[in-house]
Amino acid sequence: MNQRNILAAAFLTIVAVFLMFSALFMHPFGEPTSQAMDQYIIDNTVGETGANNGVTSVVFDYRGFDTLGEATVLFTAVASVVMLFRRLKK
Amino acid sequence: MIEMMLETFETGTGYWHPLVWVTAFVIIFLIVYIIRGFGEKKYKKGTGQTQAFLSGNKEYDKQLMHVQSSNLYWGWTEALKWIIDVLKKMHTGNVSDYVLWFVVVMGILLLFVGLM
Amino acid sequence: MNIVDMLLTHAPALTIAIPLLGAFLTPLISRVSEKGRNIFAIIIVGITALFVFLMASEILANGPMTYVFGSTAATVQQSTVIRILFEVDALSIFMAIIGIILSFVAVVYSYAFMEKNTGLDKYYTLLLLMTTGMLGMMLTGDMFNFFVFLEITSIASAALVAFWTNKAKAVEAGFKYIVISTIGALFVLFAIALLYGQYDALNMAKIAQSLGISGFTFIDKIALVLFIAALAMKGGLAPMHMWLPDAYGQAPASISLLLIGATQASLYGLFRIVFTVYGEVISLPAISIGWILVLLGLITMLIGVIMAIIQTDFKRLIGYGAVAELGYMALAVGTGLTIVANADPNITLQTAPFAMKAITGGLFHVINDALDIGLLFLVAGAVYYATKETSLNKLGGLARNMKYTTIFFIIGLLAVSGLPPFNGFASKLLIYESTYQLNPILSIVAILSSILLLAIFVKVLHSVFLGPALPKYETVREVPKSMLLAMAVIAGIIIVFGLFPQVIVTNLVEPAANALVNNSGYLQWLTGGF
Amino acid sequence: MILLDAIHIILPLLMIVSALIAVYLKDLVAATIALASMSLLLSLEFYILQAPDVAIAEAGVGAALTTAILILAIKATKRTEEEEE
Amino acid sequence: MKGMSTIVKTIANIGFPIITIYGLYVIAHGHLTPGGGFQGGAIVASGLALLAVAHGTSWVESKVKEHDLSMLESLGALGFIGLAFLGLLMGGAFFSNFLVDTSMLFGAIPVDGAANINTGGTLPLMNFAVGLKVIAGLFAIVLVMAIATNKEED
Amino acid sequence: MITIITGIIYVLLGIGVFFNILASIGLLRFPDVYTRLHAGTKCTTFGSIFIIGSVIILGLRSWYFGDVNGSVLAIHSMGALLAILVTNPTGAHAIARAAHKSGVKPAQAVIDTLEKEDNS
Amino acid sequence: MMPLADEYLIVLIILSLAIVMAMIRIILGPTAPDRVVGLDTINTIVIVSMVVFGAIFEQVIYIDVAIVYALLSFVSTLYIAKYLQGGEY
Amino acid sequence: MIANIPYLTVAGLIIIGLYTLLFKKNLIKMVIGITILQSGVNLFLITLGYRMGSVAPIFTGNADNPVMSYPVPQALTLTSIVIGVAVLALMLSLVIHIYRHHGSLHVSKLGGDDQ
Amino acid sequence: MLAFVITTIVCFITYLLFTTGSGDIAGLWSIEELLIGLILSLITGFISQTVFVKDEDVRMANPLKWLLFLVYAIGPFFVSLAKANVDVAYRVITGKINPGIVKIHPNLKTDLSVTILANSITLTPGTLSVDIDEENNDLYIHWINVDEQAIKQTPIDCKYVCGSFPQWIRRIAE
Repeated sequence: MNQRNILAAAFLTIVAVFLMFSALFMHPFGEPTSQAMDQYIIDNTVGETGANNGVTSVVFDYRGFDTLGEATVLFTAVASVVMLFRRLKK
Repeated sequence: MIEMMLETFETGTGYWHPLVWVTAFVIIFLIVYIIRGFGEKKYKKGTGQTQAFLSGNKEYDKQLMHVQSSNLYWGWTEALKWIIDVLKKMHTGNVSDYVLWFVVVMGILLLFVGLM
Repeated sequence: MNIVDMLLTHAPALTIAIPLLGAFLTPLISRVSEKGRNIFAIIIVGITALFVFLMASEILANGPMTYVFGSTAATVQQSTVIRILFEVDALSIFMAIIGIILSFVAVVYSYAFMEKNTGLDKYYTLLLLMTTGMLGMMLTGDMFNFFVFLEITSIASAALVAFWTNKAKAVEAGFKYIVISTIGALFVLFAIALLYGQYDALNMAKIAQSLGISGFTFIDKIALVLFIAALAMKGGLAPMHMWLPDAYGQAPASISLLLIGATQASLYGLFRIVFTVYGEVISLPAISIGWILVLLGLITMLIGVIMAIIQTDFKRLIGYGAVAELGYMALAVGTGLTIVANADPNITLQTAPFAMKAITGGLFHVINDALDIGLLFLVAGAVYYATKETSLNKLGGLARNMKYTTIFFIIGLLAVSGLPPFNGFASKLLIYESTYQLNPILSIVAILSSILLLAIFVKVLHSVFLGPALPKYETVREVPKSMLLAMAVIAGIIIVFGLFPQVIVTNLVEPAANALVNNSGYLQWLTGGF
Repeated sequence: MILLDAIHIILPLLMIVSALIAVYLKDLVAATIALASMSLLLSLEFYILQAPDVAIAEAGVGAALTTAILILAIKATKRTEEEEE
Repeated sequence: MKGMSTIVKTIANIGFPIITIYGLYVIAHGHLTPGGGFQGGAIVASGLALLAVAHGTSWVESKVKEHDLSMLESLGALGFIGLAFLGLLMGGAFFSNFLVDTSMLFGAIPVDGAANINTGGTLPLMNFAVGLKVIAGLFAIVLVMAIATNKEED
Repeated sequence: MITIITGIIYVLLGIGVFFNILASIGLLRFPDVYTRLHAGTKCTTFGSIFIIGSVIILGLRSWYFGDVNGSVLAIHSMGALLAILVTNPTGAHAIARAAHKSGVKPAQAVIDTLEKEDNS
Repeated sequence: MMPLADEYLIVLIILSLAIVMAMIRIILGPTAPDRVVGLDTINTIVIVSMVVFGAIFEQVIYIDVAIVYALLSFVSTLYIAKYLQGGEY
Repeated sequence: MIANIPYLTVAGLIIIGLYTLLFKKNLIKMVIGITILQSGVNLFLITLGYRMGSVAPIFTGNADNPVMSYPVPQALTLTSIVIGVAVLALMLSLVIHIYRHHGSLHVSKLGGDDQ
Repeated sequence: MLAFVITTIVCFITYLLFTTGSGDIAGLWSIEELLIGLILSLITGFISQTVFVKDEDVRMANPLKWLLFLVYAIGPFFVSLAKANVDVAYRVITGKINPGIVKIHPNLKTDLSVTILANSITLTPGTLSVDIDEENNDLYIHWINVDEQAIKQTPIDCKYVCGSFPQWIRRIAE
């Protein structure tokens, strides 16, 4: 147990305590307090997007741009992995 | 546009106008050039004047003459050795130490901000 | 609706969509022609730059633009924000201009710099993706979207840092960078989730409004701390800066240039969160967040310069220089935040002018840092291109054969160490004078580290360009024209900014600083509609 | 409802336990197996929390692909975690 | 040694079309049942990974090349962003669902929860584009890493 | 009718749970990989057949009473069951083979033909 | 909630005991194949639980998840088995 | 209602992930730690969207106006999962390269130049 | 071509099973569903025709064989499965085992039949297929309770290990 590990353990404990505390201060599990955005989507998803699945309508319609970002992340990862295992000599 | 370019740059307590500075520079350069012209007449190519000497001795080999960069500022590094050593020890290059610093900063900030 | 109006309306979306389209097309075009691909990348970045400048002229004239994705109908329904929207104000567009300049220079520079490597189609794809991510981080007005773009930038840049996989250190630097980025991004996501759980909103303006109504709860504090710690780590503030010299030092020079943009985008995120999202409540905690930023900035400057002075690797040294420069921004913006937040209620911005001056200086320094450090990196890349060597101990006497590179290096040196009449001086002068009003020690430290920066780069100048011509490097020739062109572009901008700082300060930086301090402008559309 | 609550308590505990196992085991293949079991339970937890979309994604990614990629990486490197420098 | 035992190969051969059709079902029904482009794509990619592990990488390499997969992935991504651009051109905003509530293909609006596979506007098309992209992308990752395990220092 | 079906479901559930628990106990009690595979594969498969079977009966019941969703429940559960039935033994075979190739000896074995042939 | 929900929930709680035991095998298992057996057992139990939960919530579309899991858990088992038996991929 | 146990689980998973990153010396173990951290964050997002007695936000047409869990966190989690697998693949390929260079996976092999 | 058609049909049937309850055709399907299912099945058939159908397995297209398979699965197979589980239960509780690995020669020709046999063996009393000899389709079986008489000859007789399974399977798959 050297100095570094003691330091790490101490600060990890601090962070842990704060995270646990923040869990206590959250709204009760299963009872979200505010609902403006989500309730709107639940009420309107069939009428506005024609999809039954609310999640899909969020993924591809209401927040479609995030999905483009997600697809881009995957594209980036594939390009990166292929690039890293490329042949180095011509 | 031109007028805007020539406006003075105010900083609150002082100001800064680069064109003035540039003008001053140009004037100084002119003076230096004129002074340089005085010595030009005595300079002759092809004589010993053009060869480099090191304290009167002949120049060494190029490789030997090269001052390596780690030798520069020797006095500075020697004087501040204690702090540089501490900092060097900090930069382990080990990624879990990097994460440790993150956790440390986060812990300190949590203590300061969270308890306020 | 004519075509220009339509393009202007859709400019925020197209700024992201066009480089993305380019990135998706690059593998296909690469099949056809190698040279065509390089030109294609340059054209794509050029078009994006056009859109950015178009947007800039519009925003500086008419105030913030918002763009709603997916619908022309109003997004605010029953006082909630449903869709993703881009909200581009003067600060965003200011950062976007920096990003697009860096990206353009990088892609022009790559044309000759990278030509001898394999895997270039992936290289250009990732470069365009990195540009996309950077611009997305700067333009978005949605928290989660910010996280997504943060991840795009991180993944693309980590892969590009490790581009030369035959160098062990490059791969290590890439690994460190991706680990750090992922942890930072995950904590950002966690903080976003905390805020989401509180207010059921993801839009920055909406969250800011809700925060103003509910006050500063414990969860909000935790989220703020997570944001600050994670984004400061991604923005390279000490003592979490250690990944930065590794990554900057090992990446190809054009990528180092873009990494500056990525780092500053994270820093922009930090400022945006602190000033805009938490703008309503930031003065509530007893210990000001501003002081935290000031302290981080001070440590960053000192550690950066002291570590830089003992480095022997060219690019790693510049990396530490970049760390020090980042400290200035944090210091200046933190000073501004401290003055703003701790002022008496009856002291407004007009009566506390140094806050505005400090923030102006900090933001002006953002663009100056990008240009100066970027130019130095390009010079380091040129030296590497010519000699295949980055160790300062082995280089020497290159000025004889590489005249233009030397001149560019001297310009960068003078600019980065804040000597008149280059641009670094203007912003640093603002920073010195405004921090002096908060506490004289701050400006003394800032001046001291400026001096040390000069010393550091003079050392580099001496050991790389001056001195006797080493026999090893007698056959070295000047680098190709496209690289010189890239350097010349940056050097030209530096000189213009240095000679006429007032132009840039009045037209770009002060609107940005106003947008940063005044979050009511950012929230305006929420109450007033579009 | 009390029984559903019980399951809401049991599953997180099992998840924590398997995460701890994944960290504790020195053999990397074993750690991967424990990670896969954590992913499995996480997927079940998503399912119980009424998120079947996410559960499918976690099943497809966590059960099959994450394990596959980790195993491939272990195959390309080495299996045991060395303690000494 | 190539691949695994005959039993595993046979089961993989039988299972692969089933997994594939199931993945496609998940993609096509993304807007009706749990699932969507990403989940279905991950399922199909896992099926391909199953074939790859059962038959060995070299067998897979003889059928499909990595750069073909890259190309497919680019095509999927282009399809996705192309739909977004179409939304800009026809619906007035980037990513707008321009097909919904038109009487075209996929254009109907479901009445009280009776949505069918032909409703949802652009959502099913986007599901397919993302699905293609995810299939190619995830399988390319697995394939490239599997090849990398075989190759020693070059 | 409904009580009979409920009774059947209780019985099936009982058998299923019994065998699943038995599988886990066997997993803990047996001495080596192969015998554990006996427990882990056969018993869980058998237990799953009964538990999922009860769900299928439930679905068929509601289909019988005119609910279309019942058919979906029954058929999809059947699909899951079939998938388990096909993949479980194959997975067990793969594990057993891998264990043998990686050098795990069957404990308390009276005879090991494969070992002999590998050595010869 | 469906008529037999409570009975099914009790069944699931008992099944979680089985998961605990399989997890003990994952901790103890002297060799990697033992652990894979434990993982396989957990797999099957989780699939069963998913089917049962789908019935409990009366959401028939949820069963899809169980099918996905049943088809795909096999893949990870095969990858581990192939690693253990050695040879190239 | 049940003492916020799921939130505590999230905190636990995040702490376990950080612990792994801080104390474990093996690169692949660190990657596993990051995966655990990621799982914790994903679980947190999902728990935020859960409502007692709700069903998934999918309209099946056989129940009138049921309570539904929130769709937005689920969409966010999907994105987060994809990002997770992308990052995982990139990290592991970098780890393979590090192993090829050093023949070891110990974290101290990533030494900086400053020593 | 035949392979393509068979694969497509199998996929289509699977798809139809998954989409029951979607519409009105035959009370279960809707027309759009059928169309999309057909297109997807064609795609799948095109992709997987080379792996799904081996030439020697084409005879499995006969529905009679499937009926036989069903009979086999419900009849002897299920009984053996039940016996197997009681057997394992007995061994779990008492802990009495007497294991060993033996070799059998079931004399089956195609891959499919060996696969069915091996999986049946794995699920039935006290046996677990460990390895396969790919040349002459011999199976190596881990037997939890080795019969002393059986191991006198190698390869041992199938009837000790798997009863009448090989005959059934030969009838089904060959």
